[in-house]
Amino acid sequence: MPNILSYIFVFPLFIALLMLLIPAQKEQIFKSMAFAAVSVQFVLSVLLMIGFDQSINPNTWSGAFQFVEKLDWINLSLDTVGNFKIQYFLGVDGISLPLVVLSSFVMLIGVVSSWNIRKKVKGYFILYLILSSSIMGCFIALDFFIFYVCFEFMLLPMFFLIGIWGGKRRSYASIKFFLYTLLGSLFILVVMIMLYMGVREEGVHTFSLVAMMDGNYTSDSVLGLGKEGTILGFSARALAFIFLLIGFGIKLPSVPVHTWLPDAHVEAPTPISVVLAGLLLKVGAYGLFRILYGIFPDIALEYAGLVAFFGVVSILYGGTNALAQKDLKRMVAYSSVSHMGFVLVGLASLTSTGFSGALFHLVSHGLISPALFLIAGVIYDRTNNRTIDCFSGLASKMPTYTFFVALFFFAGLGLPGMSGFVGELMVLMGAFASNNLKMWVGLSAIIGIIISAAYFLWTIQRMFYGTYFIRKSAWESNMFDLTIRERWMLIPLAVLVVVLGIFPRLILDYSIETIDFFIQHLSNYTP
Amino acid sequence: MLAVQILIGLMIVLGVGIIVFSRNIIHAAYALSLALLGIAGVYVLLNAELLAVVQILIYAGGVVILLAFGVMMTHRLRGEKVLSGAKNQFPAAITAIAIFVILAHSISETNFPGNKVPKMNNQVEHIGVAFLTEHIVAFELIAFILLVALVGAAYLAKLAANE
Amino acid sequence: MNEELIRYYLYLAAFLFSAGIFVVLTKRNLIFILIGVELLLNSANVILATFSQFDPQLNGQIFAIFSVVLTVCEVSIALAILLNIYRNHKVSNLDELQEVSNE
Amino acid sequence: MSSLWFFLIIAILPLIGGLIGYFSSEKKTVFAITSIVISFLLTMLGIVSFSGELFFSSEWLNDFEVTIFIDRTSLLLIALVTFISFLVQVFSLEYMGEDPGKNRFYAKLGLFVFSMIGLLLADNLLLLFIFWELVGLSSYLLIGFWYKKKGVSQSARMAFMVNRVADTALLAGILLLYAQTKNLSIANLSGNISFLPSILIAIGAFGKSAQFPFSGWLTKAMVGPTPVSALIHAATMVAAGVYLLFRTAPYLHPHAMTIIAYMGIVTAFYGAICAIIQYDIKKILAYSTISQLGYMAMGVGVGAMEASLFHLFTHAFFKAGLFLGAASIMHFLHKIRAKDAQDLRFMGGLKTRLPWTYRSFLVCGLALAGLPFFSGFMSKDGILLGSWVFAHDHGGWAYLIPDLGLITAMLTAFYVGRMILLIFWGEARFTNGIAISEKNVVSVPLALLAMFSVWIFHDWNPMSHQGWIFSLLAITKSHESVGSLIPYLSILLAIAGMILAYSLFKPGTNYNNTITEMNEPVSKSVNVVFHGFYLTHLYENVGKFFKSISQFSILVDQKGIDPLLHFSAVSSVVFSKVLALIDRFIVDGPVNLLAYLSGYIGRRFAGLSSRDGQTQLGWLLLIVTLVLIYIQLF
Amino acid sequence: MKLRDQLHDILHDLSFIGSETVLVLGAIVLLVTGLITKHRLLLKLIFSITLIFSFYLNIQLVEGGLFLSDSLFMNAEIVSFASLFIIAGLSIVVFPRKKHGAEFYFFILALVVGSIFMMKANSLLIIYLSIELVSFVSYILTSFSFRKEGHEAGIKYLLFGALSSAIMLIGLGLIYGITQSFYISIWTPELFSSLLVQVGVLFLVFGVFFKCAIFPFHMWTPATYQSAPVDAVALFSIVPKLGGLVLLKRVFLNLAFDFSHWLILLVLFFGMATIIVGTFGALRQFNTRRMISFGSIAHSGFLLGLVITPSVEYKEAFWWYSSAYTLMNLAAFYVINRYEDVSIYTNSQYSLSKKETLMAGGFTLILVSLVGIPPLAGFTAKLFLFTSLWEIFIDTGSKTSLTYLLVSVFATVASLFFYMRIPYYAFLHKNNSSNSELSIVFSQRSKIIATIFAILLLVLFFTPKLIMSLQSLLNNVHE
Repeated sequence: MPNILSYIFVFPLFIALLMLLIPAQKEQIFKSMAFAAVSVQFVLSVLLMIGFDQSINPNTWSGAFQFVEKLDWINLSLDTVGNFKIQYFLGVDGISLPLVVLSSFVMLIGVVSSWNIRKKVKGYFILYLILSSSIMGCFIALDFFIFYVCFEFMLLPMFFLIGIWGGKRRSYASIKFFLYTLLGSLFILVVMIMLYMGVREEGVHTFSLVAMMDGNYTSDSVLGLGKEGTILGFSARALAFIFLLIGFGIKLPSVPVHTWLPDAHVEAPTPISVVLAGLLLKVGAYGLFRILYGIFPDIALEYAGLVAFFGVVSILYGGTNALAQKDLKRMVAYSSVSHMGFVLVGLASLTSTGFSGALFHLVSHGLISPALFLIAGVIYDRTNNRTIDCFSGLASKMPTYTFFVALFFFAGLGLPGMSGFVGELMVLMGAFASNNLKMWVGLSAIIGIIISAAYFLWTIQRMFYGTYFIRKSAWESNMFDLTIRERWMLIPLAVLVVVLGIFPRLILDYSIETIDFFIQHLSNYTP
Repeated sequence: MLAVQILIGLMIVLGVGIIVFSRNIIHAAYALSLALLGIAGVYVLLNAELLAVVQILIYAGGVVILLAFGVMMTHRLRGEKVLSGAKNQFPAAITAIAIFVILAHSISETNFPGNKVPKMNNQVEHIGVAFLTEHIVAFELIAFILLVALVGAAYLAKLAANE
Repeated sequence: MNEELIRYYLYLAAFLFSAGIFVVLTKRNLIFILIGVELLLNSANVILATFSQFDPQLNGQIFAIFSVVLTVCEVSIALAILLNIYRNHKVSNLDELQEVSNE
Repeated sequence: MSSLWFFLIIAILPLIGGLIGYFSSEKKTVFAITSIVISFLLTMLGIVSFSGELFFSSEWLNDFEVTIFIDRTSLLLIALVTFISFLVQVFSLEYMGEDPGKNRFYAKLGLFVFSMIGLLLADNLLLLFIFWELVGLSSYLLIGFWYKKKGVSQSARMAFMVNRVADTALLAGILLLYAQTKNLSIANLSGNISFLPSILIAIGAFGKSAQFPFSGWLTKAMVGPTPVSALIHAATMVAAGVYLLFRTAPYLHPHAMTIIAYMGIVTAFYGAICAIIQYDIKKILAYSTISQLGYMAMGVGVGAMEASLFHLFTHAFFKAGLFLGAASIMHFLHKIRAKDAQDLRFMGGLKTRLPWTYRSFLVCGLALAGLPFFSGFMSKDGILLGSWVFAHDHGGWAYLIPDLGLITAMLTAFYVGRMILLIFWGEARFTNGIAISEKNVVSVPLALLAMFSVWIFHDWNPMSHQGWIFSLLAITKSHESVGSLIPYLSILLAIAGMILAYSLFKPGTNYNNTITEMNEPVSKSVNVVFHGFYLTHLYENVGKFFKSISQFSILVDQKGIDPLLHFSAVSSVVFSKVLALIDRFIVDGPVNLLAYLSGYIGRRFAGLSSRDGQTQLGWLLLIVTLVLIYIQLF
Repeated sequence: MKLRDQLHDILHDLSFIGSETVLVLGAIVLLVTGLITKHRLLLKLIFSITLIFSFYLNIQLVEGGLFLSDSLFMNAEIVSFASLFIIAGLSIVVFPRKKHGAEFYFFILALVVGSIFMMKANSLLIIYLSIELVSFVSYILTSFSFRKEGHEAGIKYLLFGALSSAIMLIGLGLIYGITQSFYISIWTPELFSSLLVQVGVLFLVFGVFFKCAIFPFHMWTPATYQSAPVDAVALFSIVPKLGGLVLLKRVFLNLAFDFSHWLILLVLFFGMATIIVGTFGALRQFNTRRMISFGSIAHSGFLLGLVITPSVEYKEAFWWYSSAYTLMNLAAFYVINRYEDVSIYTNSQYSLSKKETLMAGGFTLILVSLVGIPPLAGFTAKLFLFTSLWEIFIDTGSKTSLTYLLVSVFATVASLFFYMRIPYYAFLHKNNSSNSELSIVFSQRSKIIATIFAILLLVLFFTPKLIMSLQSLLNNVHE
């Protein structure tokens, strides 16, 4: 199917445009349309997965991508400076493909969980579909400009989705979210411009990520490899690396720039939390993969310890914070911080295993954390309350719910046999085996496993075991077990979590060739 | 010659001095006309007769009368003096003196090129031709500006009268 | 006239300029401030006229004439606005005007 | 390949059986039992038909293979696991008969058996770790089976957390090993593992096998259903640590081995001491298990791996028998609504009420006590002999190991005697209720387990410390040359212990006196022992320490933290509170400060524009003047 | 040459200023028509026809003759900007205007003419006259509102203007004195070695700063923008500002200073100060117009960075930013106008308009574009700005331009704080006030126009060629 990526990218947007024309009263239509749009997206991405050739063993980055679509989008002639050229350049490789499929899947779950949105349905689903397109755009863009545009444009729908459909302190949360991420993306913007000015393809400045990763620097670029000269005491490349680290670190999020996340999560409506945790964080991580490590491998080698340090701090700090939380959703949010720390550690290891592990961990977390937020949403739907202390002994009243909670909590704490374990394991294997990291990285990161067990189990103990108790008797009538819809959201996630935990190569096989090439590419820069 | 120069200088300094130190607006307006006349004298000394004439006609005759009208229209003149208070005198004085010193310093530091051209007999004709040739655009432009100012002033005054 | 004398004219202009600034900054009455503005503009005209001596084209003088005309326009507009203000607020001081319109 | 499937079926059948039972509408247990029987029979078939070793590998992750290795040892242990769990499941038909969550129980048991078999099959340390964790999970689930009961979930969590800490160490050890050798297959291990991974692996084993100081969780785990305790916390799962040590011992760093030996004997002694004065029947058995596991670990540490494995094997039978016996007793007392179903002080005279239970309990107890003609004697002797050899080789402090071992043997005999006397002899100290007879589902498993605690099933020679299991494993090893006195010494000590117990607790003694004396401990030291050296409180004290440090921050917080003295989590909770404060003030601080500053500057500049026009002009001119001055000067 | 020949040549050359002539004549016709009839549509028609005809002549233009080319300067860029001004002027008709139509449009035309002359000026005299023309029109228009504070703003504006023009006039005099010529095209760097003439140039630059609202000559902006009629403000914020910047650009090109010359550094410093003052000043504003006015001050600062460049290379970026800025400001002020029609003046009042999602949504897009977030034209503009600054840094190694870049980036972040305030109130803020039943309804027409503006901003992002091709079209006509 030619241009399949474009279809994936544009289709939800197209449906969103169609929705604009439909009067706002017909709420059911919007739900069905959104569901259809995301389903089509999902089917297309599955087709993409089927059509993907796992065996391609690239020699350069330009050879690594499949389903490439390349058109000149903007080609301005700027007299003496040359051409200002932006390409419509899409493609997937082993790193982005799993994330593409993941995001279409999570978006689908998100639509289902949006089913009981009552307020301003039209606006909600239009924004949701725009969000879907822009997330997808981030994963498939091979032109930095398109990536950046999608990266930025996620903010607006997210801002409104949190700000209008969110909880009590929603406006605070949405603004905090917006400011933090905008700050981050401006750092990225600066580097983007530096790169654009420094990289040429066929004699023209280009935003092409592929050219950037292949290192086609012009001779006068300050970003060229091994350039002398410093800005503020750093070489230009190191500075760019740090800027990108901050930019994507905010999105990831990594301690100490994580504070937007708990607030945003707590105030966001359930489906948006699902998308936020499942996908938005992945976009930050994907940026680290594709841009930070793809373009600056030499600095990545140099600064591996720094990245690992932030990773370890995120793991431990996020974990201990999760332990102290009283709000279920907030706890899950902090656990996300902790989990994303593993991604940083995996990247910092600069080994094939570590990279695969980080990628796998992204996919796995992309399945587990939406489920955890759905779980928090279930109790919130019934009682408008998520405080852990308000509930006890729910297992006797809601056995199916408890089953899923236990399943996903154990997945979250990295129990073998579930996908969470594989990611953490591979990351740790990478960290221990890496030549670039000292042993303390692995030893400290592994403590995160203990902490995650502590907060998940403690939560189970407090909320689900013991004698049945709820804080307000008024909730009693709502304390029914999972509905059919809720079950059908959780079951696919549960199945995938278990299947991927047992057969991780279902994902890993797609990415291994790309990652091997990546590592081999990295090793060229070893001093 | 020197005496004339000194006289003119004194006129200006006196006029400006009154403006600066007086609180009475009417006095200031008269002092202004004094200073303007002095400046017209300077123009004569600088071989710019036409300018001097314009200065006297328009400024001394026009602007000052306009100002006087302004005073009369905006104040009840009968019986009381039209006084204006002053504020920020000290900082303003510092600023003014500083600017004077700086300008004077730059002037004294600069060497002025060229030679003085001899006085022209047909100055008015020359200027008239220049208006219509070299400065035709400016000439047209100022005509339009006059129109704009006229319409504007009239319209605003009319608005004021209507309300 | 020798070269040195030029400087004195320029000093005169500088004097007018500073005096104008002082007036503009200190006086409360709007008409008084306008008088200060006149001083400022005259100082510029003096400069133009001074330099005009060196110019066979007499451009400086021409410029000064234009400038004088513009000054008139400016004053007339200012007075029109002033009139408006006076009609509306019965004040002619800038301070009072600010107080009035802040209410 | 087909043989691989054969073993996979053995492993997965119990799980499938349990799950079918769980999802079937009528809560049937027959599936679970049937599947485990098939599994057992298949294993026996395997033992009979296989003689060599089997090795399978599969690429699980890219460039990373997981391997399965099957030899006689693993097959034998699988047979043990399936057999005992079969007996336990049968027993549970009665014991759990009226529980509404019966099918859930069987499903969890199925999960456990599956994981345990997986653990035994695994060769790759990582695969082993995976099942290791799953075993821990099923233990957690089963301990927390009666989740509504107070304190149960807490105990379950504590058990899991202690295990998790140790497991993490194990994982770290495995990963370090991988980083150093790029090999995780035990079968392919060679040479010495360096110290750090060795000790980390050992810590992992300590956690699972409840070695001091991780032993606290095992006593807590006793809140689970007693058949579960029999299967998991006595016979099989806790032995997994020993199994791991057995497998890896030849490659471990010598220092690590020495540490294992010392820790083992400390644990053994500790368990025995604590067991002496307990009243709770399950607690006694739990401490006794700890003590026996200490023996096993010590055995590995001193190099008598085979003896340890043998002890593991024999211990599984008699300890399962004891636990099931205890379960039977408790079930009985529960049925007749006695005051407390677990307290020795409210038992007595059960000999006649529960004859089959008594008989089996006696046999298993004597095996535990290490009297000749019972299995326990044979295997324990092997370990003691090994330790003697070890001490002989090392000299000095190493003699502490066999010495303490022998003392422990005496203590063991003493508490066994005490337990049996208090439970079965004398007169009943409970209010008599309806007489209930033992059912076959109870007595048959008990009898079977007791039967396997007799010497004859292990070796013809009652004094031998090498069962035919050794020949089955094709191991020949002998310590006969030295320390031949050891068996006799241990017999003597055991008998002495028994006599001591009889003299203190013989029927007709004033139980009340003894009991009261024990009930209100005369001295603090007794109390310490009674509470297992406060091991479970240790963590709480650590937490309190942290809490006192952070009192200040709590005061700041003004909210006051509930006295949530949960395990070591407390320290973390307090710590996290502090972190949360840091989060609010330090991390968010700059952002807020920035917002405030920008607001302040904004006010200033807005003020500049809204103030009076002439002042603004003044500012403007001031700036112009400054610029001019700048020009003049530079 | 004989006078007669000269006059003949001049007559011939008049086609050179055909478009301006048309504007002036149209203005006069409009004024006269206004005396006869108050028919709004007719007035708008004349206004539009004048502008369209002028536009036509503007792009049809041929190279100027000898005489005029002394006083006026012309290149493709200036023609493009003139077209932009004309278009901006033309778009004023979408603003509703009930009273004083004829005079108002007359002054608008005068403003456009003045700005075009300002850009084209080659002679110091024309610079002065055109700036004064623009200033006079602005003073008048500021008082043209029917609010009382308009007069105050007008008189203050006038005072600032008078002071600035006096300063500039002195500067012009000094320059004239040293160079002995009016024409900036003959400037050479050597002429500017002496101190006095440097002061002169500085004063000239200050005079232009006043028109562009650049620190420290920005102080008149908020009051003026707040009280002048919105349609006038929309034009104030665009036409004179851009005209002044184009002029400034030419001045600096002719000066041909080295990039590290102190004057350039000083101007860049003022540019940064402008950005900072504009951004931080806006943070505390609760009146929407004042807020936007501070925002536009910051935008002047951004634009100034593109003007003061060592070479012509960055004119595309400047052109793009200007066009986008024009569109954004027109759009923003149009929407503000619509809101003010229903009495929303302060930011917090936007919470009253919860029902009008389309209008508020459109406004949000426009504001977001002003911040510079994709996918809106404002982002592309910022992108060009940052790119150019970076390129300058690479080319010259000037730390100042790097600082400028950083200041711009951070100001962009900070600008979010205030621009997003309106969407915050319009969408997120809970409306606690008692008059929540006050329902706001916008006419279909204003909704459509606002939507068109927002869509244009989107379209320009996706097809930035559009603006460039407009310019190249104009260029082609000339060549």
